[in-house]
Amino acid sequence: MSTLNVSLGSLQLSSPIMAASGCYGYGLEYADVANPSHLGGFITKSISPERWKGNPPPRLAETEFGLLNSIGLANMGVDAFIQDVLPRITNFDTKVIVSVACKVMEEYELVVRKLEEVEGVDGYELNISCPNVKEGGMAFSQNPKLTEELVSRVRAISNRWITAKLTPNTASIKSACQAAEQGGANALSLINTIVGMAVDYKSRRPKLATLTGGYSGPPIKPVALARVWEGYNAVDIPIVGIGGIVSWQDVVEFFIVGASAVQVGSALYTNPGLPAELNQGLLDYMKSERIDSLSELTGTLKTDQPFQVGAPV
Amino acid sequence: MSTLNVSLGSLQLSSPIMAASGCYGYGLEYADVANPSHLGGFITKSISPERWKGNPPPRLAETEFGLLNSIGLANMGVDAFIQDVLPRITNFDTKVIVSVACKVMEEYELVVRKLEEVEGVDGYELNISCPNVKEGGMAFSQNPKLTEELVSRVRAISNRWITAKLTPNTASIKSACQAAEQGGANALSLINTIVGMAVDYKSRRPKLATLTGGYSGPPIKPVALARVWEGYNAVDIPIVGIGGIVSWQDVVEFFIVGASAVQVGSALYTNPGLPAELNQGLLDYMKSERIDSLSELTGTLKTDQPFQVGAPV
Amino acid sequence: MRFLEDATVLRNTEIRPGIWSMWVEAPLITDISRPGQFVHIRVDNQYLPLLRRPLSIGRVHETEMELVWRVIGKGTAHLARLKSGETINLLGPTGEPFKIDKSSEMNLLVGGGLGLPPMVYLFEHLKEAGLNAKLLLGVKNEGAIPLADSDTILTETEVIAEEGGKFRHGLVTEPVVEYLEQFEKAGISEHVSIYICGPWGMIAAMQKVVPEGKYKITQVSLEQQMGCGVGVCQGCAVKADGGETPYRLVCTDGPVFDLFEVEAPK
Amino acid sequence: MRFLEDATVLRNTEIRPGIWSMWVEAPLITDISRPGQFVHIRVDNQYLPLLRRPLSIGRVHETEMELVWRVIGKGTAHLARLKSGETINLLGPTGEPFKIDKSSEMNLLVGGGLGLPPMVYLFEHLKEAGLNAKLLLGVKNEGAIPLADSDTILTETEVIAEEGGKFRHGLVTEPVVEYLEQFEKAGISEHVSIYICGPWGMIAAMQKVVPEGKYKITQVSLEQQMGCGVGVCQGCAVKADGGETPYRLVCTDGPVFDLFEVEAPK
Ligand SMILES: Cc1cc2nc3c(=O)[nH]c(=O)nc-3n(C[C@H](O)[C@H](O)[C@H](O)COP(=O)(O)OP(=O)(O)OC[C@H]3O[C@@H](n4cnc5c(N)ncnc54)[C@H](O)[C@@H]3O)c2cc1C
Ligand SMILES: Cc1cc2nc3c(=O)[nH]c(=O)nc-3n(C[C@H](O)[C@H](O)[C@H](O)COP(=O)(O)OP(=O)(O)OC[C@H]3O[C@@H](n4cnc5c(N)ncnc54)[C@H](O)[C@@H]3O)c2cc1C
Ligand SMILES: Cc1cc2nc3c(=O)[nH]c(=O)nc-3n(C[C@H](O)[C@H](O)[C@H](O)COP(=O)(O)O)c2cc1C
Ligand SMILES: Cc1cc2nc3c(=O)[nH]c(=O)nc-3n(C[C@H](O)[C@H](O)[C@H](O)COP(=O)(O)O)c2cc1C
Ligand code: FES
Ligand code: FES
Repeated sequence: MSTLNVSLGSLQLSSPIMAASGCYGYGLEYADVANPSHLGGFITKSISPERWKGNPPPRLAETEFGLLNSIGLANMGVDAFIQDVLPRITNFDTKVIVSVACKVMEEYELVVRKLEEVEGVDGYELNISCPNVKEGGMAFSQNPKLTEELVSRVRAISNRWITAKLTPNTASIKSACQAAEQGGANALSLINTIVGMAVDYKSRRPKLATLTGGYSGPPIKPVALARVWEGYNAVDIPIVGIGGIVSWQDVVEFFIVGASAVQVGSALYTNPGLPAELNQGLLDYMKSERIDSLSELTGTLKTDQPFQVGAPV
Repeated sequence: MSTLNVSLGSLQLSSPIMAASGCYGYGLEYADVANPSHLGGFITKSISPERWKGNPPPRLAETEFGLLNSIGLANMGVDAFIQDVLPRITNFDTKVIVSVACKVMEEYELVVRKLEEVEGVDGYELNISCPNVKEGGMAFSQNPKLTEELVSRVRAISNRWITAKLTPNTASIKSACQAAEQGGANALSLINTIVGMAVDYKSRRPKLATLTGGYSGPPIKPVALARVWEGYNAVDIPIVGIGGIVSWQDVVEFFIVGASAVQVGSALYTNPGLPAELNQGLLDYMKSERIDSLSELTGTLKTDQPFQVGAPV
Repeated sequence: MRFLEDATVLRNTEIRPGIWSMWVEAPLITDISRPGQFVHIRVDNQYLPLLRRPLSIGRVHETEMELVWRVIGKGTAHLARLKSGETINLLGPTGEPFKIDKSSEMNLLVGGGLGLPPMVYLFEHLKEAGLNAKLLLGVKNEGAIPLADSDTILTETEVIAEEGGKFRHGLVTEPVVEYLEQFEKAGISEHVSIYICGPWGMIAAMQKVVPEGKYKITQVSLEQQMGCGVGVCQGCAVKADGGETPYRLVCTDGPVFDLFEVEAPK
Repeated sequence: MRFLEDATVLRNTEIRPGIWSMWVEAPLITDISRPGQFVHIRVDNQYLPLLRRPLSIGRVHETEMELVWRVIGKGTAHLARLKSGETINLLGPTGEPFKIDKSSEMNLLVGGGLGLPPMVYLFEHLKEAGLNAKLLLGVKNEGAIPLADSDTILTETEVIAEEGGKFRHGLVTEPVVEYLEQFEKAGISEHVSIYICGPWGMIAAMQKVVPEGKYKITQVSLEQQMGCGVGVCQGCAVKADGGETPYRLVCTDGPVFDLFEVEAPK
């Protein structure tokens, strides 16, 4: 009997499909059009110590095949989340992973401490791909030392499941992966968006008010697959693959290069029913391939090549 | 009167459109189907001290919207280039820029010394985005110190025009840009390919024998635009924009974010006549916008925002 | 309450050069939709273009809904290729509808170009409820009127064309000013409601000619690049007062805002 | 010498389930093309798919050329949608043709599945030159024969089907072995030329049953993922002896190689 159940260390999911942070809101918004139980879990919009207003508009620009965003982590803040949202989603038949994004380490601790006091949170995704104000806007995860320190400080205050979400905007993701593992992360989420930009050639204006933004959607899949493979070869904790997923075949590809679960992001905007479609596609595939559990697929890439750093152009 | 002439410091081009390294061979291959004079210049396939056999096949994988390659810098080597190719392309009405790619600094010097002895070379593109064997496969340009040293060592033996081609696979391209400028580069070529990967979900085999490869084509344009803008804000030397160009509008976008010329790459495989089409499109555009010289466009992005590091997700 | 509904295309016609009107059968959405709301349309099953496209709900007749759009780029061009009998996935109704006050003695509806469709919906809705309404439309020229010549509602629409032709020449704010003077003279200003949908230029002009605080309702419908359409992505922010931050979301706080809350982008 | 030529589609027919035959008018390319060469086809003007697709030149009649393909993915599906009168951009003729030796007393042509089209071109070419040739085709079943039932050449083709049916049952190497024995008995082996185009499995089998060095010509046509098609990108390398490195390019060194030079991928 094929089952969609997967486990990410201490976290058990009824489906390998999760919703990516920023692409499923706080869990309520899509509930009337798509049943959340099709998701193994969802990651909330990244939450900060207070309400953040986000960046000035325009914040979105569609490109030829993908999407650029510069939302600026606009969110309601941890208190509003605990009071107004959490009580309404705890009955959902899916895991609730709270994404946390802050500007300095102390704030991560503060947000997690508050969330530790309430029920209904199944784990945290530390969004350490966001700019770190103390380090002049470099992402935490671009610095392995900071990565390890941050993860271990959060680990010290929580026994819940923790995943660290890393940026692909680095030469090699290996050291950040190892630093997060070292710090005590239960899993890694790879990848966040890629720095990109779009301009309107007619008006000569940038399409995003902040000029650059995060690139997501189908065109980033090849980059994400490479990063997942790099991460898989660097650590022993499970990896959650993210980037450009729109089909069950994409999901299988992420598993083959080392993922133990995946997140769907931008595609949800277009197709909120995607998780259900992916589950069905995966089940059919597993039956025809006689696969009982998707964990049999993880890292099954047929190769004797080690991971290579850099593009061997 | 609108003119397509542009200047890249000491290098004068009759068109802003150049052919990117690896996408126009040694200049001879496309000559019978597309007149080289439509190009301001072309960059040869990267050339090394000896013939390099390249990576095992398969070396190419088409993705949903782009291309992955792991050619491994297969090329005929500098001696064969000087003997067999150069005499046959010097009469072309376009600039010949020789791309040089080596594994250690001494080899760059060696190749350039040999080329210094012959006529018909209008400049060099130092492909320092390729793996540096001494540094465990990290690209030279991922290390600003190596970048500066390499460029200045080549500068010391040549008065010809030199551009440094940098990899986008870094957290920030700024320091590499500044290092190349410091080392004496006349221009920068941004960007080389992005690390990517593809697998066949049916066979579970990697689509490239080397597993990862370089991602190119239209899906990388947003990443390239961001890197050109970053470079433009970091240095005073001209920037040659590269990445995903298929239309004259794309060219105008690259100029707006800071390019002074561009290179077309993968799209040439599909459309060897692209340079002529781009020239015509640009001329029509310049006439309708009353632009005399494309240099008027460079860096004209309408914004008061500084460059931001990292995706402000 | 929203639905993901596969609507059936009933007819799809180019009513002016580059302007299309499509009637679709969408019982779930039409049943609960209100003027000012929109649908978020999946134009392609291959995620090309990646995102849905928002279009205002135009006229609604029982289970049928009209969408009217100008072909701009990939998404709207895709829509123009749809044939009767094909289906298209709609997410809707999305957004907050126009506030309607039954005690309004007069409702002044001002559409600019492709801002007309929601105004037509509102107009028909008000008429059905037995309320007074005037429908003004500002366009560049006849070719930009988002109504077919055969549309009976065209006879009830006061068209003001920048290029004149057989219509009143000028900008739509001119008759607006005249009407506002009439209402003032008749002493009914505070019982008048004003609704606007059009480009930013028109909105800014309306902010100048309409005195703040004098009328019962002064609402405007805005556009912004959208991702999700349901408040998830935080992408469709505009600068607008009245929320907890300087930004509000077009897809859920709007698309309808108070005329004096909103600020034109620079 | 190569051309970039806009060819006009004359007819495009599905000759077997999923297998298409298209005749195009391409005077420049047909004028100089030779059996074994291919054309590199721009299937879409929007760079979607990004790359051209290589197809062997099938039959050539004056200015007309046949392309026969199986629909595999995006590119070949695009081609199947082309209608008569439409144009399509071809880069060609590309690649090295089969070596032909007029003194060959017998030419044995072995096609496997979609490897047949270049064999048909070669067969007609040899016949026109007054040379002896036998055309063998190995397929899974009747549905995989890349010829229409009405094709006269089908009557001259010895079809061997893995699933039998109305054809000889088995693998194409079996009659090959029989023929080679006949040639041996007739003492003409060294005046026989052998040409092969088919999947790697068939090529490997042929490498086993054909003794090296015994025949005049033993050539095989290979496929590899292509970028440029003209030797620019170095992308279409295969492992093959005879060059300056262990790799040779299918687009310019090939697609035709000596049977014993090439090595099947692992
Ligand atoms: C609430 C709302 C209601 C709308 N109602 C109508 C209507 O009834 N009739 C009509 O003709 N148009 C309407 N629009 C505008 C319409 O959505 C755009 O014209 C359309 O999305 C353009 O898509 P495209 O693919 O053709 O253009 P492209 O230029 O290819 O679009 C590129 C990107 O920009 C976005 N975009 C382009 N123009 C706009 C715009 N004005 N507003 C928001 N996003 C835009 C697209 O959604 C897409 O993501 C409405 C917009 C909103 C937000
Ligand atoms: C010299 C040469 C001659 C050929 N002649 C014929 C012919 O006459 N008839 C025929 O049916 N097929 C022929 N092929 C194979 C044909 O090119 C592929 O089937 C076709 O490219 C598949 O493209 P697609 O977009 O439909 O498939 P997709 O699966 O979408 O292709 C994805 C990518 O893989 C490449 N690819 C897939 N299969 C092959 C293959 N077998 N060889 C090379 N690249 C491949 C495509 O070009 C594309 O870049 C030939 C190949 C070569 C190299
Ligand atoms: C509009 C938008 C908002 C996002 N917000 C967040 C966020 O708050 N926190 C986060 O970790 N990732 C955020 N992301 C990144 C996604 O979670 C995901 O990593 C990325 O979009 C790649 O996946 P995709 O290609 O499937 O979209 C956001 C993405 C988009 C498009
Ligand atoms: C098959 C292939 C081979 C390439 N070889 C080289 C090379 O030898 N040297 C180099 O600097 N860049 C090489 N490149 C990178 C291109 O020059 C260019 O930077 C890249 O393809 C991005 O441009 P594009 O998106 O227009 O293709 C190669 C690219 C491709 C696709
Ligand atoms: S479109 Fe996503 S929040 Fe409005
Ligand atoms: S396809 Fe480019 S070298 Fe052969």
